[in-house]
Formats: sequence, structure tokens, C-alpha cells
Amino acid sequence: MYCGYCVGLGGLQGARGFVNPCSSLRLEALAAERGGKAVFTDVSVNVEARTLLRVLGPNGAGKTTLLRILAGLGAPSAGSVQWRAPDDSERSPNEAAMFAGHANAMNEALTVAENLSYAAALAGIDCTPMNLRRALTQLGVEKLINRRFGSLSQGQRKRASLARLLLRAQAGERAWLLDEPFVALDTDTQAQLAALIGEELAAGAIVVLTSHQAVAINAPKMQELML
Amino acid sequence: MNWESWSAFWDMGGRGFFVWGSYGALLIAVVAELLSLRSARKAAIRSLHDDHETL
Amino acid sequence: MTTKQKRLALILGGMGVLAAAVALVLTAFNQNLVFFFTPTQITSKEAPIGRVFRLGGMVETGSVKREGVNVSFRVTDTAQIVPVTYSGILPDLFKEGKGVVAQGTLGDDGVFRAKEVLAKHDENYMPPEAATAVERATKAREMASKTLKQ
Amino acid sequence: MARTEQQSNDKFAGRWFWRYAAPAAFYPLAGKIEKIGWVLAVVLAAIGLYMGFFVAPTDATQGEVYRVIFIHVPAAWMTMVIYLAMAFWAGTGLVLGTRLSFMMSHALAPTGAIMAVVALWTGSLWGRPTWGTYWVWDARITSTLILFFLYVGYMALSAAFDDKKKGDRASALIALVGAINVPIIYFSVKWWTTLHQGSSVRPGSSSMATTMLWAMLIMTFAFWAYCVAAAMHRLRTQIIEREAGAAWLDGATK
Amino acid sequence: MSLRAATGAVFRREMQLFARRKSDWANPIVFFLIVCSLFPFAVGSESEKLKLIGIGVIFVGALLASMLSLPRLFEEDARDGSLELMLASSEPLAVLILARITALSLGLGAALTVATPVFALFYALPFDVAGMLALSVALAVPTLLLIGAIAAALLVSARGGAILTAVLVLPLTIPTLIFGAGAALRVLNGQSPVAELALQGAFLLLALALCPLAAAAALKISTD
Repeated sequence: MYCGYCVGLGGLQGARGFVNPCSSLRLEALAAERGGKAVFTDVSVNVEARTLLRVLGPNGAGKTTLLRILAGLGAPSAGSVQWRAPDDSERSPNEAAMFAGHANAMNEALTVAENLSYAAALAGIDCTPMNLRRALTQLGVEKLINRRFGSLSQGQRKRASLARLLLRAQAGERAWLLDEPFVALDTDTQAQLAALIGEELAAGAIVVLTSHQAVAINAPKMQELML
Repeated sequence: MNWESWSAFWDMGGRGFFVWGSYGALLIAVVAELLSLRSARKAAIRSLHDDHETL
Repeated sequence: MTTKQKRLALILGGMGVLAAAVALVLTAFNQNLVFFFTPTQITSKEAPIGRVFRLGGMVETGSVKREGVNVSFRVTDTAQIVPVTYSGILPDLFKEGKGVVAQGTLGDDGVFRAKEVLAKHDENYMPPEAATAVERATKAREMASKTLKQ
Repeated sequence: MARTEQQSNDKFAGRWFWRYAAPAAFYPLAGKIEKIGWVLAVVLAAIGLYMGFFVAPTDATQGEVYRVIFIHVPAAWMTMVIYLAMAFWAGTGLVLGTRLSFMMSHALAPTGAIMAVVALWTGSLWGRPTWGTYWVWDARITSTLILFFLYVGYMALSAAFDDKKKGDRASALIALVGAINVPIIYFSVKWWTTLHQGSSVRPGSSSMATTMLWAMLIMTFAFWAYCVAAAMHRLRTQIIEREAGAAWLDGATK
Repeated sequence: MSLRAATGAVFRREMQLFARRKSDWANPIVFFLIVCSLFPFAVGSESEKLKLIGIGVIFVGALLASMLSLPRLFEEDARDGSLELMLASSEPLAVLILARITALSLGLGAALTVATPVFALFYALPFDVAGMLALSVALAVPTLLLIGAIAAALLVSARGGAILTAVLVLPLTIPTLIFGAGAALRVLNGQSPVAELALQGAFLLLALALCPLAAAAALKISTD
């Protein structure tokens, strides 16, 4: 069902006409605990399409915990998370969003292509070699496609692993959950990622982001959540 | 009464080592458990009240 | 496939695998989970000839004859008797009138050639009082059938 | 999927189980049970030992050494009973998410392990004069040994997590896995040991002399009482550790 | 059919890793070899004695060797973050884990199975016994990995992984050990090993049905 999107995509500019107009994310009275102690309680927020949600708070406030719950990687101790498709049907976190944590989620012994198609298959994305190449091209690392991940430099690794997010975007559902995405990036890559996020948002995505760095992102709508 | 004298009792028909070795082991196990129970409780209460003082 | 169908398929698959496991266990138990045959079973030809199996019963009083390491004795369940030959060292607890389990093969001549003889005195706790041998033999048979059912 | 404690509390509101599922409510009750347990253990042990040593007669075949059964058999039974109880509370904890169930499991494990050691030790000392060997790879002995390993694994696992809640659930899972495996292991070992070690001709009637039986039963109840008391004591200690900061504890521990 | 795609991807990746990193299967084999060759030094080189202990030593060696590869089931993925891909997937986690263990069993199981009859020569075991031992090992390795997966999943985020895995897994492997070695012992005694093989098969199927579920629950607990 996503093939139409994939074939029709000619980079992000072309994608705009096809995006889902109003996927949404709703958190209701969300609470989480760790080791029996409450991390945060009663977090309620509504996020519409084209919105950048910045999750703020000091260390240990539960920013990562919140993102993991949104991605379906952890269970809340109370409250609910709802991802909704444009037709208001409910989505599983995995169908709706792609999570990028501190680690690259790439195995060093495998090539970039092998790693990415593994990630795509588990996310339920139908990923053709063409899609893969296009995603890597957008990040300027298409030459690394058949290199082993372990042989790449830190910057190359980060870019290659971000391609995962673009695969999700190509498949039509576009929500990104980014945990400290700018850490350990050089300024060029930071700017490039910020631009990508901006384009995604403009194309109708939801991006939830935690960051200690003040990187400017051009977002149509911006919400802040203080934990 | 089974025993003619205390020494007969301790001798257990020549099997004193095995009988008293068993009962002795039980005694040691029980005493050790009781001591550990007590020390664990003491430590728990101490840390509980320490917490309160620092608050 | 919807999630529900998927789950159903998985549950059915799991059940199938479990059923196959049960079938295999039953196969195994049909094979040779007989702990021992009693002399009565052996005389009624229930025990396999030429294959290794175990014989259980009581050592008949006065039947033990030793010639060096070669021993012959008779095992009884009070109803039937099976002669046994064995060469080797008998366990200390091997006594006439006590229980014995011998592992070996039954020859065409009806003599049980034991490769291993095991004995254990019973585990009753009581002041002197002997259960009759007949009772024991029935119990032994019951025990054998019980273990078969397990 | 994971039901939280609050939700389940609402669902079963009013039932006695849930009233005492709260550590604060159970703490005083556990204290009472513990006290009764200690008293019963001491009294029953005194009676049982008196009967065992002074009333019960000498065994016909084994002589005096059989008197080990008055502690050996109860310890062996407790090893199994405590494991079952531990697995039961672990399962309850996993399904209902009640904190107290996990604590109950944790409180039982060390006593169970000690019982296993006592059963093995006394069994071995008993086996030497009767069977002629300290150790036989008999089905019961071997499965008690394995139970001991399972206890150790359970305790080691629950201690391996810094996050107590994770440790609770992880060790509960392994307790359940063990519970499924124990019967399989028991029958495997039973078959194995009869294959290679030979089966014993099991006793016909197990009619123990009445005084022997009574002494053993009374000792068994003494062991039960002791184990319950020890578990309750440990449970209370855990409540103190884990509920630190709760106001009610201050009064309760002063 | 994204379930097929997902399980296929998990399986393929495990196989790719197996092909890419020779040490993954070479290390257990070398360990196996060392264990098997140490025992004769300790017990002497008398062939009757060796025959008797050989079956047991080889089987325990195979058991320990397959335990060596347990950490790579989840721990490595947890470190580089790719475990999260599996956890976040909407496909049933138990099935993904099963795919993973299947791949590992095929790789490691094949390696150990091939090595077994060769090592049986050290112990003067006849060919039919060596063959039965290889079959036993082939049946046992997947069972051991399935059981081990539960412990590996529990210990993803715990301290003291290696020893604790052994403490948790080894007692549970006793039935497999008994009947695995038992089958070969039967052949050595000139008896039929069918009962032992059937039971081994039963354990494998039982583990196949239950262990992935338990491992999935364990993984959720330890990564929550």
C-alpha cells in the first residue's frame, strides 16, 4: 500500500503532495516510574501534524523514558498514548513512528544496506534498494551503502543511521522520535539534520525531540513540554 | 524411656556422629538464619531513620 | 492477515507443537519405560526374549549358590520363580528374602542372565514386623504398572 | 498489557485480598503471624524432639540412625513446599502486579534454600550408615539439589538488578520457569537413575510405628511454623526497606 | 505478510552475522575441542575408561560451548541499540526471537554436530555411537539455546551476566543432558536409543512452544 508513495517520491519536495495531512498524537494523564519511583506524572498533551514537540527538563526528568513510551518500548505506569492516522483509526507506535535513541541501532559487522533493510523490515516498511539509495543520498552518504558499518567514521555512522528515519518518512507515516539527535554531530551535520526535520515538519510530520543543544529548527508549529 | 544413660543417648547406638551431625547442622542453619534475619532488620531500620534525619 | 488471525495461527501452531511433544513422550514411554518385570510376567511371556530388561522380585530363601564370582539364585514373587545367573560382586545389601532388581537378558532356557544386580533393603520404619512377601509382590506389580502410566 | 496496581485494586475493591495486598495493611498482620509462628515452632519442636528421641522406639533395621528422619523429612518437604509457594507468589505478582506478592516470594527464597541444604546434609549423613554412601544420584536427592540451584539462581537474579522492580519481575519469571521444569527434571532424573543406578524395591506398606509417625508429623508442623515465621520476619524487613518514606512506618518501627 | 518479512529479516541478519564473523562459531568449536581434549589428560588414556566418560564429556562440552554463544543473542544488540528495533516491532516478539534462535541453532548446531563425531575419536568411541552422539547434539543444541534465551533475555540489563547465565540455565538443562547422553550410551550398550531420542524430541518441541514466549516476556521485563 505504500508503494505509491515510494514511487511517487522524488526527494522531499515531491513528497509534499502525498503526505498524510493530519496524523496526531495524544498523551493523556501519562505517568512513568522507574524502580518503583515516579519519574513524571500526569503528562497530557495533544500534538497535531506539522508540529515539533520539544521535550524539556533537567537530567533525570524522564525525557528518554517518555520517548521510549511513545515509541512503544516501555509501558507507562498510568495514562495512555494514542497515535492516530488521518482517518482517525488508531495506529501502533511502530506503524506511526520511528525512534532514534543514543545508540545507532546498527551492527558493526553488517553493511549499511543490510542494517537499514533489517530496520525497515522490523518496522513493517517495504524497503526497495531504490528507497534505500534515495534516503542515503538525501543524507549525502550514498557511497557508503555497501560499506561495513564498523568501518565508518563517527559522522558517517550518524548520517547512515539517520537514513532509517527517512525510510519511515518515505513509507508515508511520518513521526520521528529523536532522543538527543544533535549530540556528537559536527556543525554541518547538525544543520543538515535541522533542515531535514524542518522539511519533514513542513511535509506534515510530527517530530518529538529532546535536546540540550540549541539548534534552530524551522518548524511550522512548535510546542514545548516541560517535564 | 529409650536410653539407659546420657552416654547411651549421645552414642545413638554407635551412630552418634551421623545423628548429631545432622541435628547440629540444622541448629547451625537455624541460628545462622536467625542472626541474618536480625541483622537485616537492624540495617533496614537504621537506614530508615537515617533517611529521616537527613530529610 | 490481521493481528487476531496471526495470534490464532500462532496459538494453533503452539498447540500443535505441544501435541507432538506429548506424542513423542508417549512413544518414549511405550518403548521401554518398564522398570522391571515380575517373575509372573516373565513366565507368562510378557517380557522380551533376547532384549535387555529388568527383573524385580525377592531373592528366594536358600536359593543363593556362589562359585567364586559366579552366583546363581532364584527370584520369586511368591507365585512364580525365575532362575538368575550373575557373575560379579553382589552389593552388600543383597540378602536372601530381600528385594532385588537385576538387569540382563532372558535366555531361551528360561534362565535370566544378569549383567547388573541391585539391591536395597526396604525403607520401612517400624519396630520388627515383617510385611508378607505376597504383599510385597503385589505392591511391586502395582508399582510397575503405576510407573507405566506416568 | 501490564495492569497497574491501581487498576486492579479498583477492579477487586473491597475484597479482603486487596485490603492486605497493601504493605501497610499487611505489616501488622505479618507481625502477629510471625509471633505465633515462633511460639508454635519452639513448642512443637520441643514436643516433637521429645517424642522422637524418648518415646519413639528404635527402628528394626536401621537402628538409632533413623532418628535423622525427624528433621530430614520435614526439611525435604519444606524445600518443595516453599518452592511452590514462592512460584505461586511470583506468578501472582506477575499477573496482578502487587508489590507484596513479589516481597512474599523474596521472603521465602532464603528459607527454602536453607531447607534444601539441611535436607541434603542430613540425607547424606543418613545415607552413609544406611546405604553405605554419603551421596547417591537418586531421583529425590538429585531433584532436591536442583531445587537448591533454582533457589540460588532466583536469589542471585533478583539481586542482580539495581532497579528493584525489574529484579522482582525478572526473578518471578525465572521462578515460574523453574516451577514448570521441576516436574520434568524430577521424572527425567527418576528415569535416568533407574536406568543407570538401578531402582530400589520400594517398601510395601509404609506403616510406620505410630509414635515415629507422630514425632515426624509434629516436627513437620514445627518446620512449617518456623518457615512461616522466618518468611514473615523477612517480609516485614523488606516492607521497611522498600516503603521507606511512608509515614506509617515511622510509628511502626519505633 | 510483514510477519514473514520481519522474521525473514531477523533470520537473514543472524545468518549474515554468522558468515561475517568467523569467531562466532569458531570460538565455541575451539572451546569444545579444548574441553574434550583436556579430559584424557586427567583420567588417563585407557580406552575402556575413555569410552565410558567420553559420551558424557562430549555432551557437556557441547552444552557449555552453546552457552558461550548466549550473550550474542541479545546483549550485543542491546549495546548497539538494534535490540530496540526488534522490541518496537509490531510483530509478535516471541516469533522474532524464535527466528533468531532458529538461525543461531542452525549455525552453531551444525558446527557442533560436525565436530562431535570427530572428537568422539579421542575417546575411542565406535562409529555408530559417534553418529548417535552427533544426532543427540544436533537435537540438544536448539533446546539448550531456547532455554538459554530466557536467561539471556533476563540478563540483558543485569550485572554479572556470564556466571548468572550459567547458574540459571544449567540446572534447567539436566533433562536434555540425561537423555542426550543416554541415547548414545544406549547405542554403546547395544540397545535401542529410540526412547531417549523421542524424549529429546519432546523436550525440543516443548521448548519450542514455551521458551520463546518466556524469553519475550523476559526481554520486555528487562528492557522496560
